[in-house]
Amino acid sequence: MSDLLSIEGLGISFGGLKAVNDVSFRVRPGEIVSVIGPNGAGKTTLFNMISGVYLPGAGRVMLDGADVTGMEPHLLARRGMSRTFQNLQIFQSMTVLENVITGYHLQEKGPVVADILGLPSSRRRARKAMAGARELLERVGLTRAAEREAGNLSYGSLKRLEIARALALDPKVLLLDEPAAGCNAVETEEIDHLIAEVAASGVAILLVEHDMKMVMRISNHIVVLDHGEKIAEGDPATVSQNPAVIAAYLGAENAHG
Amino acid sequence: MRLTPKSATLIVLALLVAITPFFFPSGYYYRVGALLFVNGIAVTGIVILTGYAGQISLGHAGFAGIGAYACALAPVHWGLHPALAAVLGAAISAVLAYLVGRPILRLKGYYLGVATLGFGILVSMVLNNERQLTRGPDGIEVADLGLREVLKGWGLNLTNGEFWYFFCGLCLIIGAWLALNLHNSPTGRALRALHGSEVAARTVGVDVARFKLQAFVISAVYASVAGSLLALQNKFITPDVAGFMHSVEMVTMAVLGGVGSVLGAIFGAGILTLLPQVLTVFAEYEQMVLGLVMLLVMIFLREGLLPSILKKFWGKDE
Amino acid sequence: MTKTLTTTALGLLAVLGLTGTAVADIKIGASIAATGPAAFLGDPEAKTLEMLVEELNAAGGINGEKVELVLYDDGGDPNKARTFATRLVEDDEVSAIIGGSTTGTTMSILSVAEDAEVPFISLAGAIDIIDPVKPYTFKTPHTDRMACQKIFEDIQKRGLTKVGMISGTDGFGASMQAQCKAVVADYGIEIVADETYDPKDADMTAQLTKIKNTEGVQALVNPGFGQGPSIVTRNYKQLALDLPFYQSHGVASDGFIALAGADAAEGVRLPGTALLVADLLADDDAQKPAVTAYKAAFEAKTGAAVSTFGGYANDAFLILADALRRAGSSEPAAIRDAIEATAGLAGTTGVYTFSATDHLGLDLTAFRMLEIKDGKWTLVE
Amino acid sequence: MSELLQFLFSGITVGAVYALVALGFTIIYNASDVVNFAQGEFVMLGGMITWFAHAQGLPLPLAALIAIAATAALGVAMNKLMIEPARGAPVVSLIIITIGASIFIQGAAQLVFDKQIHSFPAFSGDDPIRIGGATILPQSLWVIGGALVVFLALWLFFTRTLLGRAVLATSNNRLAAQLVGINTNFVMTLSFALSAAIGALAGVLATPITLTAYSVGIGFALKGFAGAMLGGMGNPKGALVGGFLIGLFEAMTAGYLSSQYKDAAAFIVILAVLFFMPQGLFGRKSTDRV
Repeated sequence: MSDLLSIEGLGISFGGLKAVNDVSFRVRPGEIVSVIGPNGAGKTTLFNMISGVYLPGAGRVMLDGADVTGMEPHLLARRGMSRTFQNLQIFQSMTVLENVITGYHLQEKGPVVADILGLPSSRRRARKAMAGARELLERVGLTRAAEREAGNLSYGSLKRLEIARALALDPKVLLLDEPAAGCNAVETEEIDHLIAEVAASGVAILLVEHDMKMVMRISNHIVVLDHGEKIAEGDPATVSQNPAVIAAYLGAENAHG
Repeated sequence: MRLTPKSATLIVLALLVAITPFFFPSGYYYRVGALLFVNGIAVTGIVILTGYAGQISLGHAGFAGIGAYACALAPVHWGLHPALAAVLGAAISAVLAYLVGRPILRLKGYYLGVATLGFGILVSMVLNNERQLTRGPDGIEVADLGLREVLKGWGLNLTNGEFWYFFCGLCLIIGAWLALNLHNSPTGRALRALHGSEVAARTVGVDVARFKLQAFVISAVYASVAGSLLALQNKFITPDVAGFMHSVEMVTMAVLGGVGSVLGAIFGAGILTLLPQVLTVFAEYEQMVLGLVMLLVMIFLREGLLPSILKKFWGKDE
Repeated sequence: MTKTLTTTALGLLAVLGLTGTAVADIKIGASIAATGPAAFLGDPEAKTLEMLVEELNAAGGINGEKVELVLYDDGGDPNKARTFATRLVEDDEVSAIIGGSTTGTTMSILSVAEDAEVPFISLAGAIDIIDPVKPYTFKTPHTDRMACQKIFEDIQKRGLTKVGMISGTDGFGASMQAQCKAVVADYGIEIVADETYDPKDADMTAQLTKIKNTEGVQALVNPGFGQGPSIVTRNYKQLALDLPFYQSHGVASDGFIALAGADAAEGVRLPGTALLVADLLADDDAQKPAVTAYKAAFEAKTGAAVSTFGGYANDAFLILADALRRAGSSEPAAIRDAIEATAGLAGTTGVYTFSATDHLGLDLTAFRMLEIKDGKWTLVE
Repeated sequence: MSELLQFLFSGITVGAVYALVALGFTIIYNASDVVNFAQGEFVMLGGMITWFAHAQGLPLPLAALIAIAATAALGVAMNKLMIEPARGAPVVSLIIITIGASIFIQGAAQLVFDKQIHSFPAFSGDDPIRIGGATILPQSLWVIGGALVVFLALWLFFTRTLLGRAVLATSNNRLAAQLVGINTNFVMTLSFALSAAIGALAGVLATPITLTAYSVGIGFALKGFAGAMLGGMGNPKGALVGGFLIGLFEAMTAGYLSSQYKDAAAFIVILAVLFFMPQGLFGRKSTDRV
């Protein structure tokens, strides 16, 4: 089976309202799949279900052939799923470097007693994680900010920091929720390259993004949501011609055509 | 070489313990110093729970009560050496914290507050009501630690006040050292991460429930040790040690000084230990002034006294 | 960082130092629960001591030396009490200590005073304070065991054998509850119901209903202090319990009658001191002068009614002043010896005669069984 | 049977006091997300000021009115001087601020008044009313009635008046409320005044039963807090039910199990409820917004 991530009939309701209904699609290694749709279409809710933040009301999430539906996020992380957030979830009072080191949590964690006593084994684990984190900061261009408190960074830098932290897990599947939102053109392009590079290394990438140019440029496959339902699916060219998609976007808002 | 916060903290504490006695006009200051150090140990535990992991406890005095009464009861009932009794108290506190923490740490904010509050009240109620065991609200004598006599045998002749000052000082330095080790360790980062964003911590693989529990257990051990030291030093203990006001006092000390850092919290413990002694000059205004100090610091120096002072002297960075 | 901390520490030390440097001829220390849950004990105690020192100095002091009172408010917290006791001994270098409004604070002060060999007169009830006798520790209130004995004596006289008890869970109530259970058998009496309440409770009808429905219960005893006993008394009337009802010396003040209501308190008996019935004392009563003098002075000074607790402080001070006069020195050891030699000293609580084996100096006769009639204290013959 | 009835009476009398305190907690929490641990001091002030004014010769109703008004004014001052400047502070800091306020008010009360225990006459006499072999004091009916009336008034206020809905809107989303033109500062001021007044009213109604002293506040605050949390913080219905439940648990435990552990029973029930319903009985469910 070559699908890394497979979503089968996923759905959830909040207070009787169907936020997401019967959505299915799959992501293969090295593939970039984008989920698009107007505001309130249920994209972030879908992400939250896949990443275990919400418990799905219906359907299954298959990760690398195993049913991981409703599994706790930290267990999904162990199985190679990693994500970023639409409204940043940065560890504000930690340094930039520490934020990324935390991404190595699964590799660096060890017996708490060793940590408290400051045993060499604990320091060795931490040192290894730090080395990896510095490399990642280099890769996203945040080396100079390494020792700064993360809360003081600009929005665009924080977006990149979140990606670096997500990459620290060395994921098989990476979920990116609007990675380019609030970034200028140069930053968007950098993120573009980064995503492509990561995908090229064999990671399956699921992307939610409002910047249509970016989506069209880097996606292999696009899933379109409207009012929680999947209304279209296909490669960028097909989807952009789809009348239902155009109608959904025109109906909801013109800005992102 | 640039001083890391860890070595800076330890140096400050070591100097404080070693140098200030030269300025003590009388033996009473050793007593106040020893109290300060005991409170410092308790608040270091609060730093781990609240400062690192961002969890609230309004019932930690319950663990102090367990540590204190272990020292009172175990030597009498099982003939345990008081030092071993303190260890036993810490172990019981840890086990209890584990059992209690598992269900209640799922709660957030004020709900966690009321749950921990309930736990603390239950402990203090048992200490008050089980007269046959604890001798009830009037309190119970605690055996002598006996270490002072051992030191005397080695030619180190300390008064009771001096002994407890230096002993508690040493314990505090060790406690601070452990907490600082934790801060920059993988576990410490996981705790601070779940404090910053629980959902993000989970997605990077942090088993949030487990780490919260670890922080709760560790901080319970700190509180228990502080309770033991208090009981051994006073040679007498009452259930007040487990009371709600003592829980509040612990949290207040830590937050007032700056719960984000070990030194800040110990600074807060110092202020609130010294304040009642200084405030005796205010006589009947004492309580009002105490309330006012708490209010003003929390409103105007939100991060706590020490971080605010440091910021003023060193500018924005560190 | 180091600099800031040391400066702060030194600054605080300076402030601490300032408070302890006043000079006086004779220094007397006190650690009292002037605030906190035991404030209604400590408040009159503190006021009494302040008043007496003022009076004494106005009258020329002791053997021509002025007396200075160093008074700390320990809030009823034993840990604070220990710190203040240390401060009194080490820093203020007092000649003697009065205080410990509660048994918990007393036990804390006790060990400091004994270690430092400074005479200490406690104002708390528990028998453990002076039994076994410790060389430097004395106390003025009756023990709670004596209160139980006095009550059971009276119940026995009435020919009753089965009592229900409802006690506060505070130190006072719990300790007296235990003492009562220890001595009850000596009087051929059985405790058939044993209930408790939290001192902050607002309603005790549930406990009293249980006692009411206990088979054979013939009398009710309520060890406790503070607001609890007043509420118990009101609930007793609400439930129309109609049993002989005994309160303890913990509520021996006019305030109790006012709070419980004269109606509800009618017929309540308790072991009290001469202080509450100053007007009813025979003219030849040994305590009469001490009682009337204290009552007049306290009520003139504070405008509040006297309470037994203020009386304990009064007696402690009288004993200490008397000992200082006889000792002719402010050396702690000399004062201790003089206190132990106190004989026939009439206070508000009783006539004190200490000895090497008795550091309470009172016997059961010092207690008087009082009964509330028409909102007033009367003596039971 | 009459025994059970007596326990019930005892439970709802005490429970009504807790419910009134819990309602006070709820109002402030709704407007500001602050759990005000000084809520108990409002109860104390209601009792103490009424006693004081009454002892100065004022008629009881006037004394009570003065007490409620003065306490409400204090509530407003608290909001302006402490809560507003501290907006956005973390939960622990807010807890300490309100506990600091509570200590300050106690300290002031013991200076202005005294440290003795006080009371004033019950409104409708002290003759117990007999029902089915059990008795209840007329003042208990005042307290129970007070709790129900306050709850009803709050319910009408929150559901039927524009102002009440503005308060609810502010609690749901402060920013959005501001955007639609609600004066959120006024809402906060109003909430503190209202909450303090309800606290004082509790003190006025309960003092003839519970007695009062400068230090009684913290006890009321803890029980009221527990009641509010049991019911689900922020929900007036929860506060009412939670308060009454805690009173009933205490009375039933004292009556049927052990009076020593009746407070324990209340807290064990709270722990159990929170275990299964982390938001209390009627609390709003919150989901992580990410």
